[in-house]
Amino acid sequence: AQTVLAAEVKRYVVEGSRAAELDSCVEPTERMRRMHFEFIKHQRISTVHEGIRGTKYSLAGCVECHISYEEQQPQPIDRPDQFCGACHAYAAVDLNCFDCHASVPNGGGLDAEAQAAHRAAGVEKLVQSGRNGEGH
Amino acid sequence: MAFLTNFYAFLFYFAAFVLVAGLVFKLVQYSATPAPLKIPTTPAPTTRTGVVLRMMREVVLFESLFRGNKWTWIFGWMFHFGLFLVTLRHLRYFMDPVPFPIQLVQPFGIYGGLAMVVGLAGLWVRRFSVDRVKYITSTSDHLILALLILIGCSGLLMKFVFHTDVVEIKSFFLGLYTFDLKPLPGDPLLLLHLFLVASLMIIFPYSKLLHAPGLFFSPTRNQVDNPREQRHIAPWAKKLEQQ
Amino acid sequence: MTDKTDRAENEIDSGRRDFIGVAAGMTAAVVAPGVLLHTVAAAPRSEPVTSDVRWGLLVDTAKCADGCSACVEACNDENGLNLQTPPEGEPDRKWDAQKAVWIRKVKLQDNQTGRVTNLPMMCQHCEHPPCVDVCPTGASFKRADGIVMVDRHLCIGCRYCMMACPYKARSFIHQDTTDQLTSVPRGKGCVESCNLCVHRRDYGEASTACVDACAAEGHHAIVFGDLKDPNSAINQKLKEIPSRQIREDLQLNTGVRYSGV
Amino acid sequence: MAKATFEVPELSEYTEVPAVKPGAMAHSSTFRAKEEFQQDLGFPGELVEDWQTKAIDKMGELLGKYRSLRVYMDACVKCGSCTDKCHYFLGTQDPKNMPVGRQDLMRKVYRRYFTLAGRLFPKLVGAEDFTKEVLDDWYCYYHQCSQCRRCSVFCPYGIDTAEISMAAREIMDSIGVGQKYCNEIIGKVYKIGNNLGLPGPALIDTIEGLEEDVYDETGVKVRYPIDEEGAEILLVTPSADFFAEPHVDGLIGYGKVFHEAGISWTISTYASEAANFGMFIGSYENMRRLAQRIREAAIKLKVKRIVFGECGHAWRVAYSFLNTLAGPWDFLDPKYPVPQHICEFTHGLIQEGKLKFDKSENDDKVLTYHDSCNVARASRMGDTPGGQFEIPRAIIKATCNHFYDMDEDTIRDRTFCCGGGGGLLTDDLMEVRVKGAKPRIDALNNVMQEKGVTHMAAICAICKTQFSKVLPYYGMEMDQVLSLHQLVSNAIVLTPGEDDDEPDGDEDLDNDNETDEAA
Amino acid sequence: MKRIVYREWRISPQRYWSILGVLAAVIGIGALAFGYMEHQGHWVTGMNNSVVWGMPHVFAVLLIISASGALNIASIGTVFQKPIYKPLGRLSGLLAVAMLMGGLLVLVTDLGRPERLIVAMTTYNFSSIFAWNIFLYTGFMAITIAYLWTMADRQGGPFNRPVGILALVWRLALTTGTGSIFGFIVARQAFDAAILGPMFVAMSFAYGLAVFLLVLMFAFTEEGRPIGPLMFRRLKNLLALFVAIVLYFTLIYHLTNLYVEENAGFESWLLLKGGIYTFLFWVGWVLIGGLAPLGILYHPELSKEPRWIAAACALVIAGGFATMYVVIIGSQAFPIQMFPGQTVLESGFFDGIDGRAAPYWPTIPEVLLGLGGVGVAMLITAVGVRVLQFMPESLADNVVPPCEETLGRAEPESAPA
Ligand code: HEC
Ligand code: HEC
Ligand code: HEC
Ligand code: HEM
Ligand code: HEM
Ligand code: SF4
Ligand code: SF4
Ligand code: SF4
Ligand code: SF4
Ligand code: SF4
Ligand code: SF4
Repeated sequence: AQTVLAAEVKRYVVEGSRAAELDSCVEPTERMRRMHFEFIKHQRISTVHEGIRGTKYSLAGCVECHISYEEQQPQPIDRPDQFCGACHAYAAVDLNCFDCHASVPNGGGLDAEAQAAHRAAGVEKLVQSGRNGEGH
Repeated sequence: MAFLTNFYAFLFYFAAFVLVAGLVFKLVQYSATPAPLKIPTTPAPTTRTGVVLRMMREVVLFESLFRGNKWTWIFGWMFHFGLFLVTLRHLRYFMDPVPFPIQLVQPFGIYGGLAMVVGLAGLWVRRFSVDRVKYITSTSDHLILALLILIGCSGLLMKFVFHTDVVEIKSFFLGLYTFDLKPLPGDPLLLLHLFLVASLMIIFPYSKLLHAPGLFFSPTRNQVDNPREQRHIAPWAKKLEQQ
Repeated sequence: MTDKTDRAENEIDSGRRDFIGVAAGMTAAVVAPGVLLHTVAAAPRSEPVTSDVRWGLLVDTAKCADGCSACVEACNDENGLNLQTPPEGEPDRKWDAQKAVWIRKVKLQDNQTGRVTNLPMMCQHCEHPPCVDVCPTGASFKRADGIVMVDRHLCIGCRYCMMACPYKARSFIHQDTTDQLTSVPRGKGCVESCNLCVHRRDYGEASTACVDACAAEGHHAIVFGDLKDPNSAINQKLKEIPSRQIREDLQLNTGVRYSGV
Repeated sequence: MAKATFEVPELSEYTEVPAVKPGAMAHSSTFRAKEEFQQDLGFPGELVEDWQTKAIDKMGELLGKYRSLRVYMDACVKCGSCTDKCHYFLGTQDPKNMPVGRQDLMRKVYRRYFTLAGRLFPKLVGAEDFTKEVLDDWYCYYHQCSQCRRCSVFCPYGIDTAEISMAAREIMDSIGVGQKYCNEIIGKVYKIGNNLGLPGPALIDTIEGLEEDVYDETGVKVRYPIDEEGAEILLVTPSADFFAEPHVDGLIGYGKVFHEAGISWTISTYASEAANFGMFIGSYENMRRLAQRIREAAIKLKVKRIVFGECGHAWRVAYSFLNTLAGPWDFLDPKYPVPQHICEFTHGLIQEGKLKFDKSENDDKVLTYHDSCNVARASRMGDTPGGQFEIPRAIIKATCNHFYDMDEDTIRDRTFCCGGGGGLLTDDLMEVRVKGAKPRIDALNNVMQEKGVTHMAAICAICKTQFSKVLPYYGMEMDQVLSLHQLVSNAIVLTPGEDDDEPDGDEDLDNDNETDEAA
Repeated sequence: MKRIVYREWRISPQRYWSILGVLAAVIGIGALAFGYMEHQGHWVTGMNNSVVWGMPHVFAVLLIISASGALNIASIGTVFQKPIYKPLGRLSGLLAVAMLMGGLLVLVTDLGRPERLIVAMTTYNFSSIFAWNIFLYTGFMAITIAYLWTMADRQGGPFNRPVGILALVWRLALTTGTGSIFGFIVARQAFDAAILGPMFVAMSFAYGLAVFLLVLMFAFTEEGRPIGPLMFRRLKNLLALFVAIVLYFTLIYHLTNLYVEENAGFESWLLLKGGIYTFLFWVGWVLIGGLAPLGILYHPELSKEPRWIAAACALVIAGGFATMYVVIIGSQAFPIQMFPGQTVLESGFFDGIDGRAAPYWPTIPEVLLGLGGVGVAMLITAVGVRVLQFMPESLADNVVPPCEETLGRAEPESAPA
């Protein structure tokens, strides 16, 4: 069931995120709206069990691209006014991934992965993220 | 697309009107009809609170049905409880913001949906396999079961196989409140689901689905057993007295 | 909840960490340039891991220094365990028993000779891991390359694996987590343990955080490598010095070996 | 065994649910009321001309007057829970004797004329025109319902087929199709005062004879007063109690209880009938007219309390409707509920310790108890729900040593009807009555086999008559059914009055008739 | 033979609803405790990374093995064809289902991520005893319900014995399985013993029967149904037998442990130096749960008094609780021996420095959670006996089927009740 998103449909891509400047998600947008959770579910299995890090549906990748900034600070993506959070609040779907996953990009090591995803999606790497948590 | 959206918008306005007007009419009719005699099925509670409790047991647990037929009870209760959960889950399409309790029970709606379909299937099988029930079953009974099963199955397929855009659906329905037509996703399953739901709404006030409000008006269940203590007399019967 | 203040604090916190992070990074760059080189060269894995390799560690207790805990700190740092804070109002003693620990420093004394041994203990990456045997959902699993870890999307938090592990290698996360690292997601209600720095494996880095740290301290007490590759550093070392598995009697064929105990 | 023109069902250990056999009882229609009986009650004498329209109009009127009917026509979902609950279905296999089958006879007409779906798509929803065939079906099957309400216990909405068969009978009466048995009897009450048509003098005669019999037997002068003004209690009892066996033994028992209580009482020749067949034909007006007689008698005799004798549906009308139909009862003593059941009265005395029993008098019997349907499911005794089950059992246990209940699923509110209620106690419905009694007799037979039960006590005139008649068909004795107060009568230890010749035993009881108060 | 009449529990509504009210309150408090633990995380419990299973597991395991034991009564009736136990079969089945539900609920609510229960029910690791137990438990539930059906429904008669045998086998497997959850843990010395399986079976008989007896006596006295002295004697003898067997297994268990040299450390710790665990072992397990009830049950006079029998049952249950505490928690608290012949001087992780036990002190929420499970079990039982015909109308000696063992002997004191 593929349909094109009509213009009046409510959008969640947040101002100031990298996604806001691009035309398409890693898949056609209306497909993402319907299927994103399937994609990342498969991704997580192959990552955790098989060690595959380089595919485009990486959760860290989603966060990278969809994160928005306020005064240079990335805003947790599951917050009710942010990309994932807003839509999930609207649809009343529990989003507990970020109980464990970082809700702001902070993984230096994962930049490479993000790059791979971006390459696959045909986008340039625009955001530089700092690695937190070191040096305690 | 625009045609579909307009068609469904109209359909739902119409269905909602029929449902509400029909139900209001029936409720008014029921409450306007007097119950001239005390006919609770005894042993019955002797106080109002007792009656409320009895009614709750009937509505929530289907107590009488439990005593009557265990198999029907199991399937019937599964279906209704499932339906109830599904309804709660569906509320998220119609409210914004979604109240916290609904958010909480929302995921259970999926199990509700499964239970509902299994229950309905059980009830339907019984309509063929038990000769007594077969005898009393009319075409409309089959049709209603079919309708509900189809609604359930199309919903479950959307949930598990052919995902649809929930967010768009929600804005469509929220838009209906303010006569602000938002596009509806064109997924065939969704359109089927919605069409059947509209049909259900339309037939509700004209069919045996009236059992839901009916139960609350059933004198054998909602009367207090206190005829010796309190005189109970209907207006039309009072007129006889004045003759 | 106290969302607002929390977030404010976190911002300050993460700002501070940013700063420290950079500083630490610089120190690391100065101290151990070789380590970083590996990172730069790495590419993320795109093929499933295979059983052609089996990762393992060898601890030479003779080199492990009394009073040193660099490996523990490095692990904490690598995996964000140092971001754990006791829940409000929790007494320290209880927190000590409840906080997550992936690697710990143990100091032993022989009952007969009185000889003191120091060693780090972590998940032994058993070949026949009891934790995997008992896990009801299959969340505990052994990757093809020998790493035993928990798929925390499946883990229900029953803690049976912790019961079963003879090395007490696992920890349960007893409280909410915040500020996780992107590379190491972790959260309340699941079990975790040393995973041989699995993200490093998948990005093709040469060794683990603890090994690097020990080397950086100049002790070189731990060696990391492929147990199946006869030429790997670990195999060379295994040939060189006598070593054994802890609780060899259980025949778990651990991937972590010790010499000198 | 009694001779039968039909096949008497085999008794089985448990009543199994039979397969349906459509039309099995279609041949069994009760006799029509003749013109004269119809007119006594204000109904047309024969089928009126445009009966169809009239019937539909009447139906419309009733739908507007009775919420029960209105809701029950709509609410049934055909769940089937009631299908195996009616004793007539269990005994006859006729699916139109399944409660929902019976309701559907009316429901299909209702759907056709009163619902949108039925008007538009009659086939789809099983709607049908009100044709002569349908009317015949109505007459046949609405007179195979004893209005016992067993179906309503198990229906998830409490749909009470009794309400529907009452309404159907009223509609039929209104177009001139009445039942002979009921309508004739109601006429008798209007004319003579009771169902059996015993005129006042005959009644007085019988009662006097009774008094003598009791004196002869016990040596104690137990009084059976009639039409005594100023008595404390008016006893209203089914007229069968005045002479028929085993009913009359019950009446003897009431008298002994009153005697021991030391409370004055009386029977009225005017209201000499507890039964109210107006209920059976669903006619509020007739039911009211019959009930008013009791009010008039109570006023005339200046009594303070009203007590009803053993009769099932009579107790339903008395307990549930009397206040509505003939109230308010503000001229009676407010200390007592109006009316009281004789069992409540006796039980009260037992609890107060005012009655002495010699249980061994009943040692020749092993008892079980039949909960009469109208008492069990349509009324109450005492002040807690379920008193109607406990009080009679408590009386039996106080008067007998050997008592066993029948199978749990066939007693209390799940009790099976005797098969003769609701105006079916007529010989022209013998087949229905015998077959309909099967579930009850199965259960009785079961306790007879397992516990050695010999007798079954009942507190309903119809039950007692029905069983006396039907038991022989199943190879049992007609005298195996007893009045509850017969047991009381047997076991009670009477206190002799001053003018009795053989004072025996117990002097310690207070004989002062005026001061004693029983509650 | 006389037909046994089963009847719904018909105590007065006030009484019934107040019992339900109390149970609902207990369950409600348990639910609150669950919510609290869930929201806060397990740090609010006493459980930690050394003692990973705490109070909830003590409750849960006790409930589960009692469930299996409770069904024993039904088995004796049908499988071993002792007719005197037949009238008790239904109640025993109900109790088994109820306690199993209660126990499982506690286990589930204690999970770190209970919302993933569905994962546990759809993803299995078949080498895990725990996963097998999920099947064992659901199977037990299904079989017991089928068993109840064969006992209650007329058409079920012919299947009664086959299903009964299946239930018996399944039940033994279940208890053994529960025992094996511990028994297969090579890591912990206390557990690594084959005898744990049969010992659990014996315990389940004793605790299950004790609970059964208490429930039976309570329900019967509440409604004034009679239990004859003969029946009492049979049941209390059975209980005494089971208690004795438990004691016997306890002895064997510790003797074998002492015999195996490497376990000597654990034994001397538990029997002498284990503090609370030593205390609970001697006072709870041995004295309260074993010797004291045996004393009562074999006492010529006391053992005829229902009150004393009830007291003995309560003691057995209390002792069972202590036993579970010792078995489950004691053996976790005892440090794992990783380095034989060495003493741990320092460790970052409670590795038993100088052989010290790991800390554990239960907190209120976990106890309440456990009690909630007991509440659930009792609630199911209470509702069950109220709405369905589980209990015989009377267990007076002249009603229950004669028992072949007492047939020969004259029974003068068993006059009709
Ligand atoms: C390359 C950057 C990029 C990555 C990586 C990315 N997205 Fe997107 N995503 C976008 C862009 C751009 C859009 C908006 C497209 C549009 O406006 O039609 C979008 C839109 C979406 C939408 C639709 C939102 C809306 O309001 O219609 C969803 C849902 C979504 N992304 C989820 C994800 C998920 C889940 C992932 C991780 C697997 C992910 N995205 C990764 C760039 C990205
Ligand atoms: C366009 C709105 C939208 C956006 C934006 C969005 N989601 Fe979703 N998401 C949904 C809806 C709607 C569902 C539920 C679909 C269903 O249940 O059928 C869902 C379901 C999910 C699920 C499955 C949850 C479950 O319990 O079944 C996950 C995981 C998920 N989303 C992750 C994300 C992440 C991560 C992001 C941000 C990167 C995101 N989503 C952004 C709308 C959105
Ligand atoms: C209890 C903690 C936890 C929760 C909750 C959780 N994850 Fe994960 N997730 C992890 C861990 C741990 C990894 C493994 C990371 C690694 O191996 O380096 C992971 C890895 C992943 C990966 C692969 C890594 C990446 O960044 O792409 C994906 C995709 C993923 N999870 C998706 C999800 C989604 C979707 C949800 C929510 C439905 C979720 N996770 C919830 C702990 C969690
Ligand atoms: C107060 C709310 C309700 C109560 C108490 C109630 C109760 C019942 C009961 C007791 C039955 C009979 C048992 C069975 O066959 O399942 C029944 C049947 C049924 N109910 Fe409901 N119900 C309610 C609401 C609804 C609603 C809202 C719907 C429809 C959307 C519905 C649809 C049905 C259907 C279709 C059947 C017939 C099933 C069959 O054909 O066998 N009910 N209901
Ligand atoms: C206008 C009203 C309705 C709308 C807009 C609607 C819409 C939907 C949608 C979008 C889904 C898919 C959910 C998902 O993908 O997560 C769904 C599922 C479902 N629907 Fe409906 N529906 C409506 C009414 C009903 C009614 C009245 C019933 C039952 C009688 C019903 C039964 C179901 C079931 C059983 C499911 C599958 C389980 C679930 O996801 O909840 N729906 N519905
Ligand atoms: S860093 Fe090396 S020397 Fe220091 S404790 Fe760890 S293993 Fe021992
Ligand atoms: S050391 Fe423990 S956690 Fe690690 S693999 Fe072995 S058993 Fe599992
Ligand atoms: S806690 Fe998690 S990993 Fe450990 S056994 Fe349970 S489910 Fe498996
Ligand atoms: S290998 Fe990595 S995870 Fe394991 S102990 Fe060392 S640093 Fe920690
Ligand atoms: S009221 Fe009695 S006789 Fe009439 S249908 Fe119902 S069960 Fe049958
Ligand atoms: S039980 Fe009630 S709803 Fe069900 S078929 Fe009978 S009358 Fe209809």
